[in-house]
Amino acid sequence: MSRVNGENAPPEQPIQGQPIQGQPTPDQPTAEQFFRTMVTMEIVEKSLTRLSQSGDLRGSLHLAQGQEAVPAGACAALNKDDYLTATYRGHGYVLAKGCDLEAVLAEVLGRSTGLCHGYGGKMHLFDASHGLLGTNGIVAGGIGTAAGAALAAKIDGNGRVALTVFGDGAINQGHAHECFNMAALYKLPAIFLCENNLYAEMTPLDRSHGNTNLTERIGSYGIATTQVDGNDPVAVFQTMTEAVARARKGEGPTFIEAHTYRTIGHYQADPGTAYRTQEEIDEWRSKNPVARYQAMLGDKGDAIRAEVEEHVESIIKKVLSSPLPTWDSALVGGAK
Amino acid sequence: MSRVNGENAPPEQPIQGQPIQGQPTPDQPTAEQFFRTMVTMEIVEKSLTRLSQSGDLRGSLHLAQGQEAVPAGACAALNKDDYLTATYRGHGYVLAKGCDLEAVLAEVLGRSTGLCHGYGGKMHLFDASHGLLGTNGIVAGGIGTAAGAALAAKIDGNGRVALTVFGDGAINQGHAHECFNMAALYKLPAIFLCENNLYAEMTPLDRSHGNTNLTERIGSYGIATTQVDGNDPVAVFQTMTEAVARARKGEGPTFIEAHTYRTIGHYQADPGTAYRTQEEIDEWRSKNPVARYQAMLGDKGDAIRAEVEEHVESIIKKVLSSPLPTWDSALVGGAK
Amino acid sequence: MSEMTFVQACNAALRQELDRDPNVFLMGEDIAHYGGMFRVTEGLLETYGENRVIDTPISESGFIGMALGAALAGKRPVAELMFIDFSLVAMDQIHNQIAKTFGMSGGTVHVPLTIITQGGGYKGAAAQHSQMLEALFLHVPGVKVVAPSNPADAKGLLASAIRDNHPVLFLEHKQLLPVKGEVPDGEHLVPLGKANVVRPGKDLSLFTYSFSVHMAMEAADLAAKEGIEVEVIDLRSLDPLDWETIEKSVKKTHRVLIAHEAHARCGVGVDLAAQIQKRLFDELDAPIEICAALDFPIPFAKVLEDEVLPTVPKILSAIKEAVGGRW
Amino acid sequence: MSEMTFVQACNAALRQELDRDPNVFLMGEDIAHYGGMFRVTEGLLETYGENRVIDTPISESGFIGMALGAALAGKRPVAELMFIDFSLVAMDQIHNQIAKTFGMSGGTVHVPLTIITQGGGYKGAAAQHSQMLEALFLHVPGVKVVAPSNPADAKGLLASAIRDNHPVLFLEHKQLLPVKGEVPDGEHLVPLGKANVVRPGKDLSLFTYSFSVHMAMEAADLAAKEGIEVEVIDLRSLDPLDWETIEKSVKKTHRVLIAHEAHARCGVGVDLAAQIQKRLFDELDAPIEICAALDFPIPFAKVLEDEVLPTVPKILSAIKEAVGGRW
Ligand SMILES: Cc1ncc(C[n+]2csc(CCOP(=O)(O)OP(=O)(O)O)c2C)c(N)n1
Ligand SMILES: Cc1ncc(C[n+]2csc(CCOP(=O)(O)OP(=O)(O)O)c2C)c(N)n1
Ligand SMILES: [Mg+2]
Ligand SMILES: [Mg+2]
Repeated sequence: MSRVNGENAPPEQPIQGQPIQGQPTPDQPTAEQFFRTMVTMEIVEKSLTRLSQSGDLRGSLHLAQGQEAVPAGACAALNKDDYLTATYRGHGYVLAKGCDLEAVLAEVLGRSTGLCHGYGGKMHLFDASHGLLGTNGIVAGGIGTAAGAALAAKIDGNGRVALTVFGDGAINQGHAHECFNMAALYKLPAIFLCENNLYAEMTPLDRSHGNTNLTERIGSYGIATTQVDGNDPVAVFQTMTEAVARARKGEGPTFIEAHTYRTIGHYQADPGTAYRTQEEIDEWRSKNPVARYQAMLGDKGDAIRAEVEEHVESIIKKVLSSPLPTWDSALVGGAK
Repeated sequence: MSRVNGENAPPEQPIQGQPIQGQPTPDQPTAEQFFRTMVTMEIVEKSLTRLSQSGDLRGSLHLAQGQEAVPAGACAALNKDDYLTATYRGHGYVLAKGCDLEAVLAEVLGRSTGLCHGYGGKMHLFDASHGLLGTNGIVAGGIGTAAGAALAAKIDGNGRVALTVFGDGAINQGHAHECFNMAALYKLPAIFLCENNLYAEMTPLDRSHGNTNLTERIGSYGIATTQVDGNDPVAVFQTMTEAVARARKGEGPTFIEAHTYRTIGHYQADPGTAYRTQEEIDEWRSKNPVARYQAMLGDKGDAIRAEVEEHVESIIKKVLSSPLPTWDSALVGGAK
Repeated sequence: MSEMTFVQACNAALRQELDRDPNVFLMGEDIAHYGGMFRVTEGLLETYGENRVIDTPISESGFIGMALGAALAGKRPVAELMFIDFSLVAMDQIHNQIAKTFGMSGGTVHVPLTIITQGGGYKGAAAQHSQMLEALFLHVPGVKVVAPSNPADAKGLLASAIRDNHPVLFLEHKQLLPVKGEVPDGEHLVPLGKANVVRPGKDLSLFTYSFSVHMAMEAADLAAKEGIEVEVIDLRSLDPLDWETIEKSVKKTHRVLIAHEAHARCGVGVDLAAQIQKRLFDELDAPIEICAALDFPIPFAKVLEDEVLPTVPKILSAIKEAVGGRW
Repeated sequence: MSEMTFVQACNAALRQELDRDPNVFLMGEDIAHYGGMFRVTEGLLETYGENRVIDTPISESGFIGMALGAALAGKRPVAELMFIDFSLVAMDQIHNQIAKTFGMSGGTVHVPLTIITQGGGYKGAAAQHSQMLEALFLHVPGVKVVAPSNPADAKGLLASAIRDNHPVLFLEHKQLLPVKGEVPDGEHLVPLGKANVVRPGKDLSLFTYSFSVHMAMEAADLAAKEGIEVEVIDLRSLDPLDWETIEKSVKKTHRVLIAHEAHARCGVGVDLAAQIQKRLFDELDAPIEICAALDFPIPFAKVLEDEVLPTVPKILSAIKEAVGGRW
């Protein structure tokens, strides 16, 4: 079964929370699941790049190539009604959380059939039916939202957890720290997932952090912490599963630092090479989780990729021919 | 020589940076110096309380009784041209930094002869000639200012340091964390002095901090940290002296956690008893540094207190008869 | 009807809504165990427990952001900002997150969230504790704003704010907190977007809100002694505005004064003035006057504060200016 | 004169001032090693070194606060906020600290500090990356605001901003950054508070600034084809305002339109309109029109963004509305 909604995974069926036998070398079905999720992200992102170049897609585009294992592993540990907030780079999370691929792409491409009817756009994806409480254009801006959803879950005792994902650079926003502290104080069922990809835009970790050991910093809040190979979806899944269990048991928040790397630039106009050595990029390219899983899966991998490619292509075609948004003046002043 | 400007200490003469032979039981001159500074604060605060009750003083009044040893010890380690930012509770720092007692009281009482000609008031004291870059009404609001002054000192290589003081509650403002990180990153000559008096307004530490070990939290930034008995001016002075030396040598910032207690309420309308036990208050009253030093000094202590009382009283009289401020419309729009 | 203070009326509204809807909960600094710096939440922890009345650290950006998340997760949070001046440390969460979520989501997501705060001067609280910042909330769309002038309206508007499906800023004034008035017992709601003609008059429409209503009434009394009949309109709600009442009054008096305590530039006064001259140009017999704070940080000393903030004499002068000359 | 882009003109101004005054230094995200997200600081690290061109973490509240401290310690910091939308995470430092220090200190302490930032829409950057928030800076007094529309003014105003002894917000527009124009070589200063009549006309005064100047000029050209002679005035400086130029124009045309991209309520349009009707009531032959963004978060899709933001056709309609009827 696909971890990303598509024709193989009816949207009605929650795709999270399935038991996956995680292990360093995953068994065949697990590997296929993760690969399918990750390759969907990769293909979607490559399509978006093409659509950005052709002018079909407006505005800046922040891609996550090389980082696919984190959302794939992380969201697999969540239920459909668990909460999620992510960033401008969070398309992968949105897909892995189970949001409808067509609705996501329609939003990214500014169509009326989009998740937010074209009002939100790439950076502002909301889907309450999948617990998606927003991707965000403000660094660290969604951390409070997730902490608040976790607070609601705690008050209501409904066992839900809230995941928020952000980058290494977000650790330098004061807002994040206020939320870390409150999550620890209230023992919230919140999971703070930091994708440490070594750079915030074009600035490397050691030029923006006095102490580059982020886990040590956040651990000081009295939050459980753990580090994980962010290029290994199974490892991410296992780590997340433990964090989710801790949260559901009322034992409070977890901070997870996932080490990963974006093999492309910060956004579509950045080749990503001015501030990083080719060696570094190449080294991380060799750790690319999508390619690694495809190789691991052999022919089956190639087949899945071909299948997903076709699927995404067909959805994009559909989206490009779907209607442009219409202005709804009743929204002004919150009349609705 | 007085550590507080007054008739015994001509304002021209810097009163900071004097060598003080600090030791657990200080020698007589050292003890007298600290006592004079501390008792001045106490007497000034008691006078202000009286003036608040009589209606001569407007607005809220945040006093620091019981905490006098921190400013006394801390400012003694600074030079006149070192920088300082403090809080609404920072009158003691302003005095210990050497600002003119009359000008300070005139500001607090809203007179034209005040440091800011009556525009600033109690919470907003500025005195560039003593490196005082503002007391502040916003919790943690002055931390960036001090860090920025430290940055200026570092850029100019002039050997100055910047001290900023704030409470335990301020650790929960995101702004503080952004500054801690940048101070560590840039190795700024900044000293972050946290007066941990166990409460932020009426909320105790363990109801607002996930981890009540503040030093551990800030240490995670890669900042040198140290804890000190905030009721012992000599200990504070020694700790500060080390921090100042570190800063002047270019070795970066220090976080100092001074353990202390305000034996009065959060502000004039708070008796301070609703949220604290009488035992706790009594225990800390017994550690009051002003009383302890007065006892240590015996007759000499009584004499100093009497002298300071008379001095403060005379200044207040003078201030109360000095002119009210005049509106200067040329200030509007920053025309000046 | 019972006589109670503005604070007690707010407290009554909170109880009313906490009783009514189990999803309503409160958060803020010193609001639970201490009962609130201004006693608005007194006794609520005892009645409703720690899950519904929550003390927060001094982390406005954090807890206001959390209120958003809780609202999106189905709750109706009421977050107290002790002073509106402190909204500035939470401004990204308010302007970029809370205010925009409904619009960014294309109307698919609602944010039923109330921010209670207080502002205002005349108490020597100086530049960082005396501001009226409602204009900032009006400029960035997405948060409704109400600013009642009396206990009954406080109860009714706060309850309506909590029931609204959009974010609402409920703005108290520190001078109003101890003011007493008659307040309806039992369920009491004042709809958002309804102004109140608190003094009828034929010579001038004086639009105002919050504490300034009281100064305006004093000034109107003084003007009446000189034969000027001022109609004083308590706007109560700044977003949405009650255009029906505003237009009706201007069509009657043909002269307008707006009095408020916030700074003048890009404030509510210029906002209303520009809209009125556009809608009712031909009805106006004279320029619209605005009596607002000078554009200068609010000073500490009383003599200086009175130079910057509106006062009864200043409003009276503005009344005379507005009715004098031209028609 | 040399032809250069807006960005290059800003860069030239920074070089001019870095050369002139050793106390000038720059700080911001990705401004040093990378040369700035929009290339405004390109090459400056190489020329002036790490002590004068400083990369910061993503800590706007922190580094804007540090700019204040550095200014108080004798420097002239220029801090870049990558997008004006991010000013909201630093709003306490801007409004409560930077803007108030001069006033709170009774004029004893100056804050020579410049914030460079860019805003604006029409690029599909959506609600959190398209705002024009200058009105927030005007409402809370203490920060001057300039918003140039062309490279020459950018160079001259940025240099003046840096030399000013008070905080100045220098607002670029993302649509203007690549725009080219002739820029004076050598020292070039445009004083703060001077507007510019960029198109003379007798039928209507159209006040505008920043990128909207270009849309206003297009609309004015179209209006001219229908026989309406619009005088377009580029305000350039929003605080201080150039009342001499504003009044002169209104006295000539007797009709006013203000066009800007920011939201309408409590924006610069209503501010100017209210002040103009007060100062020049008898000169006005018709209501003052305002063409501004709808009060709704800026949507992503182009068709929706064009509904919310001003466009040339909308400005043209407003021109016709302003000159039609009544006198
Ligand atoms: C408050 C704020 N400041 C600055 C930016 C501009 N910005 C967008 S992404 C980014 C870098 C974030 O780095 P990191 O958190 O490491 O996440 P990554 O992009 O590497 O995934 C910056 C500075 C922003 N969006 N919000
Ligand atoms: C941003 C902000 N939030 C809230 C307040 C209200 N307030 C004033 S003092 C204070 C408590 C501060 O506690 P702490 O930092 O421990 O310092 P202390 O007063 O104990 O010296 C609070 C919450 C404020 N001034 N600023
Ligand atoms: Mg990163
Ligand atoms: Mg404290």
